[in-house]
Amino acid sequence: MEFSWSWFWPELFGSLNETLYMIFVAFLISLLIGIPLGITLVITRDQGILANKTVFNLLNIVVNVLRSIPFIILIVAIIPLTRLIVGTSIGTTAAIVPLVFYTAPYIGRLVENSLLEVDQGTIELAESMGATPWQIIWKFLLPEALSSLILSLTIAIIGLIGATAMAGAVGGGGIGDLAISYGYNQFQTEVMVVTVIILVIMVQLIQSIGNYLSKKIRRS
Amino acid sequence: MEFSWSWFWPELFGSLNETLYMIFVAFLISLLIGIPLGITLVITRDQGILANKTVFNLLNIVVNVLRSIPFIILIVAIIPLTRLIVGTSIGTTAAIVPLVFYTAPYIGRLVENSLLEVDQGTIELAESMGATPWQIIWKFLLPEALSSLILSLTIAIIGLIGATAMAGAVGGGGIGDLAISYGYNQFQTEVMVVTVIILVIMVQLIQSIGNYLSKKIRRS
Amino acid sequence: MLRLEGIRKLYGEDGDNPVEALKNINLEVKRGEIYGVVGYSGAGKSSLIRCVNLLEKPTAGRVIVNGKDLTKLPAKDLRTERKKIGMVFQQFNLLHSKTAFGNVAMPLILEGYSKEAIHDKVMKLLSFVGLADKADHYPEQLSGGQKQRIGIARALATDPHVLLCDEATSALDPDTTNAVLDLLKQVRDEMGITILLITHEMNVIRDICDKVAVIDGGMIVEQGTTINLFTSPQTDIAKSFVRTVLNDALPEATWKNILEKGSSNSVYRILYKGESANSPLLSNIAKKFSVDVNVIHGTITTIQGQPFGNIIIEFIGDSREVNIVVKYVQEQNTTIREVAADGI
Amino acid sequence: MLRLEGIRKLYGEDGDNPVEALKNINLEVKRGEIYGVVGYSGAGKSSLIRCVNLLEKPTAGRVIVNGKDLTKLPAKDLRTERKKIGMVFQQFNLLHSKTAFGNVAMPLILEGYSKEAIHDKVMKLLSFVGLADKADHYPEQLSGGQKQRIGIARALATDPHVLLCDEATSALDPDTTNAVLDLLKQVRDEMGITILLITHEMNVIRDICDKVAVIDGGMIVEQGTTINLFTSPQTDIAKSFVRTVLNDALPEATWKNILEKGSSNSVYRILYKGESANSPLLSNIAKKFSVDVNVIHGTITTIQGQPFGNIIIEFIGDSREVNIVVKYVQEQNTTIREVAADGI
Amino acid sequence: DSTNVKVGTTTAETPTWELVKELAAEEGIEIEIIQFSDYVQPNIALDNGEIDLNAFQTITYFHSFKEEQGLHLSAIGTTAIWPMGIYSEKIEELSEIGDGAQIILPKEPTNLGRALMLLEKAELITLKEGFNGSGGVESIVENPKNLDIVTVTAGQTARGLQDATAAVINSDIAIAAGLNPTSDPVFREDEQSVPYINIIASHTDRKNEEVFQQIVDIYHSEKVQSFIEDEYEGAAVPVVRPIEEVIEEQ
Ligand SMILES: Nc1ncnc2c1ncn2[C@@H]1O[C@H](COP(=O)(O)OP(=O)(O)OP(=O)(O)O)[C@@H](O)[C@H]1O
Ligand SMILES: Nc1ncnc2c1ncn2[C@@H]1O[C@H](COP(=O)(O)OP(=O)(O)OP(=O)(O)O)[C@@H](O)[C@H]1O
Ligand SMILES: [Mg+2]
Ligand SMILES: [Mg+2]
Repeated sequence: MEFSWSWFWPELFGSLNETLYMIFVAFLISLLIGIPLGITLVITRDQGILANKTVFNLLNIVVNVLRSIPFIILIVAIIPLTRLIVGTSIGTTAAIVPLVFYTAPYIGRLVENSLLEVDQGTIELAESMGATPWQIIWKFLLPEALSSLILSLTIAIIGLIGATAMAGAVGGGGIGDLAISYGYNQFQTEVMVVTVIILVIMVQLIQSIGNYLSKKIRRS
Repeated sequence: MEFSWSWFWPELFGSLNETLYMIFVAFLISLLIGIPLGITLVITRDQGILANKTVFNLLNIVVNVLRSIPFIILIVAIIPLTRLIVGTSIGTTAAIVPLVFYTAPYIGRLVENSLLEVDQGTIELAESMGATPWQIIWKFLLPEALSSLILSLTIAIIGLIGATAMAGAVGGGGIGDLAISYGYNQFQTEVMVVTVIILVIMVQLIQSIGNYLSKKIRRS
Repeated sequence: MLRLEGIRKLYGEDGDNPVEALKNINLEVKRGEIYGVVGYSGAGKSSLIRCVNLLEKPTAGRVIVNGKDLTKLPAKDLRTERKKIGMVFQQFNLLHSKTAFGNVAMPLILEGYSKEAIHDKVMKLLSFVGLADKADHYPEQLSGGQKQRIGIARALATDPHVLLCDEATSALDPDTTNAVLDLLKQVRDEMGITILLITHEMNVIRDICDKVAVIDGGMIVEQGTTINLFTSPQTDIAKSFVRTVLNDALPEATWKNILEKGSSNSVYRILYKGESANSPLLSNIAKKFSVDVNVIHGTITTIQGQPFGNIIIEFIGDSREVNIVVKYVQEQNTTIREVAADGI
Repeated sequence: MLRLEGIRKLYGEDGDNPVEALKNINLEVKRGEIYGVVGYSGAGKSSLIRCVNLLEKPTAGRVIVNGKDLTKLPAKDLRTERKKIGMVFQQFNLLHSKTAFGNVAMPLILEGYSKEAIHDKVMKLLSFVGLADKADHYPEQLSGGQKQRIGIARALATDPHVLLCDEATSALDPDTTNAVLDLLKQVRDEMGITILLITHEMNVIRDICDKVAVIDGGMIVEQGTTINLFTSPQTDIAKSFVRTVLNDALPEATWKNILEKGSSNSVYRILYKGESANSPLLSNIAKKFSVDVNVIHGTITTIQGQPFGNIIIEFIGDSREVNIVVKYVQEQNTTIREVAADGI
Repeated sequence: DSTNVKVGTTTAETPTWELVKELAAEEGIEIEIIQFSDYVQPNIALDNGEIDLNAFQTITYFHSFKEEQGLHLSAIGTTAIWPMGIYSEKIEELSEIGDGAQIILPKEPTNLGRALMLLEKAELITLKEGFNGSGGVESIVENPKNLDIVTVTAGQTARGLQDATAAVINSDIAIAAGLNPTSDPVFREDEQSVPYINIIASHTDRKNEEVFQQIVDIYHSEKVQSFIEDEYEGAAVPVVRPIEEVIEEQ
C-alpha cells in the first residue's frame, strides 16, 4: 500500500486529538483518584496521622491487584463498569476508563513515595498547631512534597501516554495506536517516524515542564 | 476449544518460569543501567556536583525518547541490536533486550526523583569532607535516599512485570502472555483467573518486601 | 494552668535498648508564670516539653493544661487545646516550601483569619523579631538565628495561652536574645500568657524566669524560685549552672597566683542578697578593721529585681584580725566561708 | 595558616533582590590560634566560615589556607585541602541513615582507614563527647545537644589542621560546653590545630579564643586580642557583646533604686585590669577617705589569665570628698567615670 | 539440522500444531512451536531465518506483506480457513443496519483487510480499486450508510457486540465467546474462498526442503483433519489443496 500524505495529515490530527483527549481526561480523573489514594496510603499506614491497618491493607491490596493485571486484561475485566460509566466499551471515551484504572493506582504509589519523604518534623509542627488531618495533608504534606510530587506526576503522565498506545485495543485510537496500526503493522515508515517524533516531542515537553516546575519549587 | 487442566499446569509453570527469568535478568540489567543513569541525571544537572549541561541534556533526551516510544515499536526498533546482543530477536531471551530498554530509563527517572529529595546539607557535608564525586554518590546520596529508592525500585519492578505481558509479541511467552493469549483471546476464564491471581501474588509479595525494607530503613 | 503529674517517657519500648528519658516528672506552672527548665544535654528537657502538647505521648502520667487532661482527650478536643499552645521547636521545623511570611502566617491560615488580618499580624511579628525585610525569603536563605526567630514569631502568631519554648534563643546573639526575652515578658504582662521555657543559658533564666526546674537523667532534681536557685543552689548540677552566670568559681590562674603568694588561707567567699547588699559592707570592714580587702573575683548583680552578690575576697592582714572580720561579716547576716582548694 | 582577602559574597546574584552577605572581609588566623567571630544573627558569620572551605563560593576575594589559594585550586586539589579542614555545622548535617558511630566514622571511611582503626578512633571520640553509650543510636533518637556533639566528634575524626566551628556549642549546656572547649584547647595545644570559631556566647570567646573579630552587616567592624576586646571594646556592638559576660550594664531596677535615693551623682564605674587589679583599691579608699564605698554591680574576673574588673560603685559621703576619691583612683592608673543615666 | 524445525504460530492454531508435533516426532522430525501474539514478527523472523516455518496467516495477507516488505518467503502448504462473519445482537438482517451504525472490526493486519472485504461483499461499503487485503479503513472509498467503523483487537470484537450494531468476528474468537460461527452470523465468508485460506510459509530458498513437505503432509493427514474439525467445532474448516493451485487461483 502506498503512503499518502493527504490521507495522513487529517488522520494524524484526529489521532493527536484523541490522544490529547484521553490523556487529559484520564490524567485528570486519575489525579482525582490517585492523589487521595496515595495520601490515604501514607496517613493510614502504621504510625501515620490516621493510622488504620484495615484501610491501609485494603487499599494496598487494591492497588497491587490493579497494578498487577496486564492492561489488556484490565480492559476486559472492567468492561461492565466501563459500559456503566460511558455507555459503551468501545471507542476513545471507553478507553479512558481502563486508562484511569491503570493510572490512578500508579499515581497512588508515586504520590505515596513522595509524601513519605516529607520530614517528620513537618508533621510534628502541624500537630502542634492543632491542624486537622485534612489541613495536615493540604497545608503541610502536599506543599512540602510538591517538588517531588511534580516529578512523580511527570513520570505518571508519561506512563499514561505509553498506555494510551494500548487503548487501540478497544478502538480508542490515538497517536500511539496510529504508530502501531500503520507504522508497525503496515510498515508505513513515514507514519512511524512522524508519530514517534510527535510522541517524543510531547514527552520531552512534559518532562521539561515537570523539571522546570519541580526545580523552581525546590529552589536549588 | 476446551479448557484442560492437564494441559494448563505445565503450561503455567513454563510461563511462570519464563516470567521470572525475564523479570530477574531484565531487572538486574536495568538496575545496572538505570541507577547510574538516574545518578548521572542528578549530578550533571544545573548545580549538581558534576554539573554538565551537555551530558544532562543528552541523557535527558535519550530517556525521554525511550520513554515515549510505544513498547511494541520499541521492540521492533531495536531488533538489530537485540540480534547483536542475544543472537536472535525471537524468544524469551530476546524479549529481555526491549524490556531493558523500557525499564532502564524508567528506573533512571525514578532514581532521579528519589535522589533529588536528598537534603542539600548532606552534599555540603560530603563536600566539606573532601569526598570525591564517587564517594558522594555511594557514601552519601544513595544511602540517604535508600528508603525512597527501594520504593521507587518496587514501582519499577512492578512496571516491568506489566511490560513482560507484551513480550509475547516476539515469542517471549511468560505468564502475562499466557493470560492474554488464552485468557483474553481464547476466552479461557480459568486461565485468566489463575494467571491474574499469580500476578497479584507476585506483585503483592514484591510490594510487601519493598514496603518492609523501606520502612525498616526509614525507621519511622 | 499547666501541670505534669507522674510523667514517664520510654523511647523504643519494643526495641532492644529502650531509653527512659523521663522518670516521674511532676511540675506545675501557674497562669502568667514563666517557668524555666535547665539541664544537661540529653537530660530529657525536650522530651518533657514535647509531652506537654503530646507531640510525644507519655508512657505514663497526666498532662493537665487549663484544667483538661490532654492524655484523655479525643483527637478533636486535643486539637482545640493544641491551638492554644504555641511551640518553638529546638530544630525550628520551618516549612521549606513557604517564605518567612508564609511560615509565620501558617497558624493564622489554619485558624481561617482574613487575608488582611494575617498580613497585619505577620508583618507586626516579623518586625518584632527584626525580620520584616526577610518576609519573602525562604528558610534556606536565612541564617540560623533568623530561622529561629521565624519559629518564635510563628509560635506567637495566634496569641496562645501557653507557650512552649525549646531552646528558643540558643542560636541568637545576646542583643536579639534580649529583644526576644523582652517580647516574651511583654506578652506575659499584657496577655497573661504562661510560658514553659527550656534553655541552657542561665542568663535567660535570670532575666525572665519566675521559677526554675533543674532536670537530670529524666528527673527533676531541684526546683524553686529563680532567686533561690541562684542564691542557694542545692545540687551540684544547679551550682554548676548558676556558676555560668554568677561566675563564682575562681579561675585557675587566679587561684595559682594566690597560692604562690601564700595567702590562700585568707581567701573567702561572701554571698549577700536582698537588702544587705545595699549596706557598704566592704567599706565598713576596711574602715573598722586593720585589714585590707581585695576583691579578686565575683559578680554583683540583680536577680529578679533583687540585688545579689557573690564575691571572693582576699583579706590582707593579721590572721587573728581576719577571724574577727569574718565574725563581723557573719553578724551582718551575710554568708562568708573560706574558699576551698578547687576555688569554689 | 588561614587568610581571607577581600572576600565578598552576594547571594541570589541573578535574582530580584540579591543579598550582600559579606563585604570585603580580611582576616588572618595564625597556626595554632583560636580565632573567634562574633556578630548579630544574620551578620554573615556562617557565610564567612563557609567561604573558608568554599562550601560557599565567594563572589570575590581569595581564601588562602596553608599557603594555597583555594579559589584557584582544581577540584581534585580542593578535595585534598578540604580533607585537612574539619567543619562543625550550625545545623549539624548528620546523616539520617547512619548511627552516631557511622556519622563519626564517615570521614575515616572516606580516608580508607582500617576497620579497627576506625572503631578505636570513633569510640574514643564518642567517649570524649560523652556519647559512647549512644553509638548505635540514629540521629532522630538523639537530643539536640547530642547531635551537635556528634558533629563535633566527626569534625575532629581525621585530625584536621584547621577546624571550622559554626556555633559548635550553641545547643550545649555549660558543662558540656566546657568539656568541648577543653577538648578543643587540648587539641590545639597537642596538635597545633588552627581553629576558626563562630559563636554568640561571649564566655566561649573569653575561655578559649586568642583573637576575636566582630562582624556586622557583612563587615569586620572590630578585631584584636580577646583581652583587648573585653577590656576596651570600641564599637557599640562589641560593647554589647562584652556586656553579656562582664555584666557591665546596671540593671534597671538597681538604677531606679539609686535614683530614688537621690544619690545618682555619686555612682561611678571603675575598670581595672592586669596588675592593678591586685592592689586592694576599694579597701584603700575606705581607709584613706571619709566616704563609704558600696559595690552595687559588676564583675571581677580573669580573661586569658589576666585579672580584670568592671564594677559600679556608689560613694556615700560628701561630694567634695568624692571628687578627691575620684582623683585618687585616677592616679592609681585605673579608669573611673561617672555612670550615665542609662546605667552604662 | 533439518530434523529440528521451528514453527512460529499464534495461540489459536497451537493445539493443531501440538498434534502435528507429536505425529512428526514419530517420523524423526522435532518440531519446536513458537507462539507469537503479533502478526508482523512471525514473517520477519521467518525471513531472518530465526524460525523455519510459520503458520498463522491468510494467503492474501501473506502475499501483500511479503511483497511490500520485499521478503523472500513462499507459501508451501494450506492449513484451514477460519471464516469470518458479521455478528450482531441488535439486528437479524443486513438490511437493518441503519445510518451511522457502529461496526466493529478486528484490527490485526491479517484480519482487518479481510473484514473490510467482507463488509464490501455485504454491500455495506466500497473499497478502493484493487484492494489486496493490506491496508486499513483508509481504503474505504464509499460509505453510503456513514457506518462508524471502529477497529479493535480481535479478542475485543466479540466483547463489543453488546455495544455496537454489528461486529466482524473471527470464527475462533466467536466460538470461544460462545457464538456459533455457522448459524449465528448475519453474514459470513465463503468457507472455501481462496483468499482466506491459511497457509504454511517458509523462506523461499528453503521451500523445497523435504522435511517441510513432510510436515505439510502430516498436516494434511486424516488425523489432523479430523482433529481440526473436532477441536474447533466449525470455526476452522480444514483445507487440503495443493498450494500451487491455491496460489494460482488467488
Ligand atoms: N542562600 C541565601 N540566599 C539569600 N540570602 C542568604 C542566603 N544565605 C544567607 N543569606 C543571608 O545572608 C545574611 C548572612 O547570613 P549568615 O547565615 O551568614 O548569618 P549568620 O551571621 O551566620 O547568622 P546566625 O548567627 O543567625 O547564624 C543573612 O541576612 C541571610 O538572610
Ligand atoms: N526517639 C528517641 N529514641 C530513643 N531515644 C531518644 C529519642 N529521643 C530522645 N532520646 C533520648 O532521650 C534522652 C533525652 O532526650 P531529650 O531530647 O529530651 O534531651 P534534651 O534534654 O532536650 O537535650 P538537649 O539539651 O541536648 O536538647 C536522650 O538521651 C536521647 O538520646
Ligand atoms: Mg533538647
Ligand atoms: Mg549562622
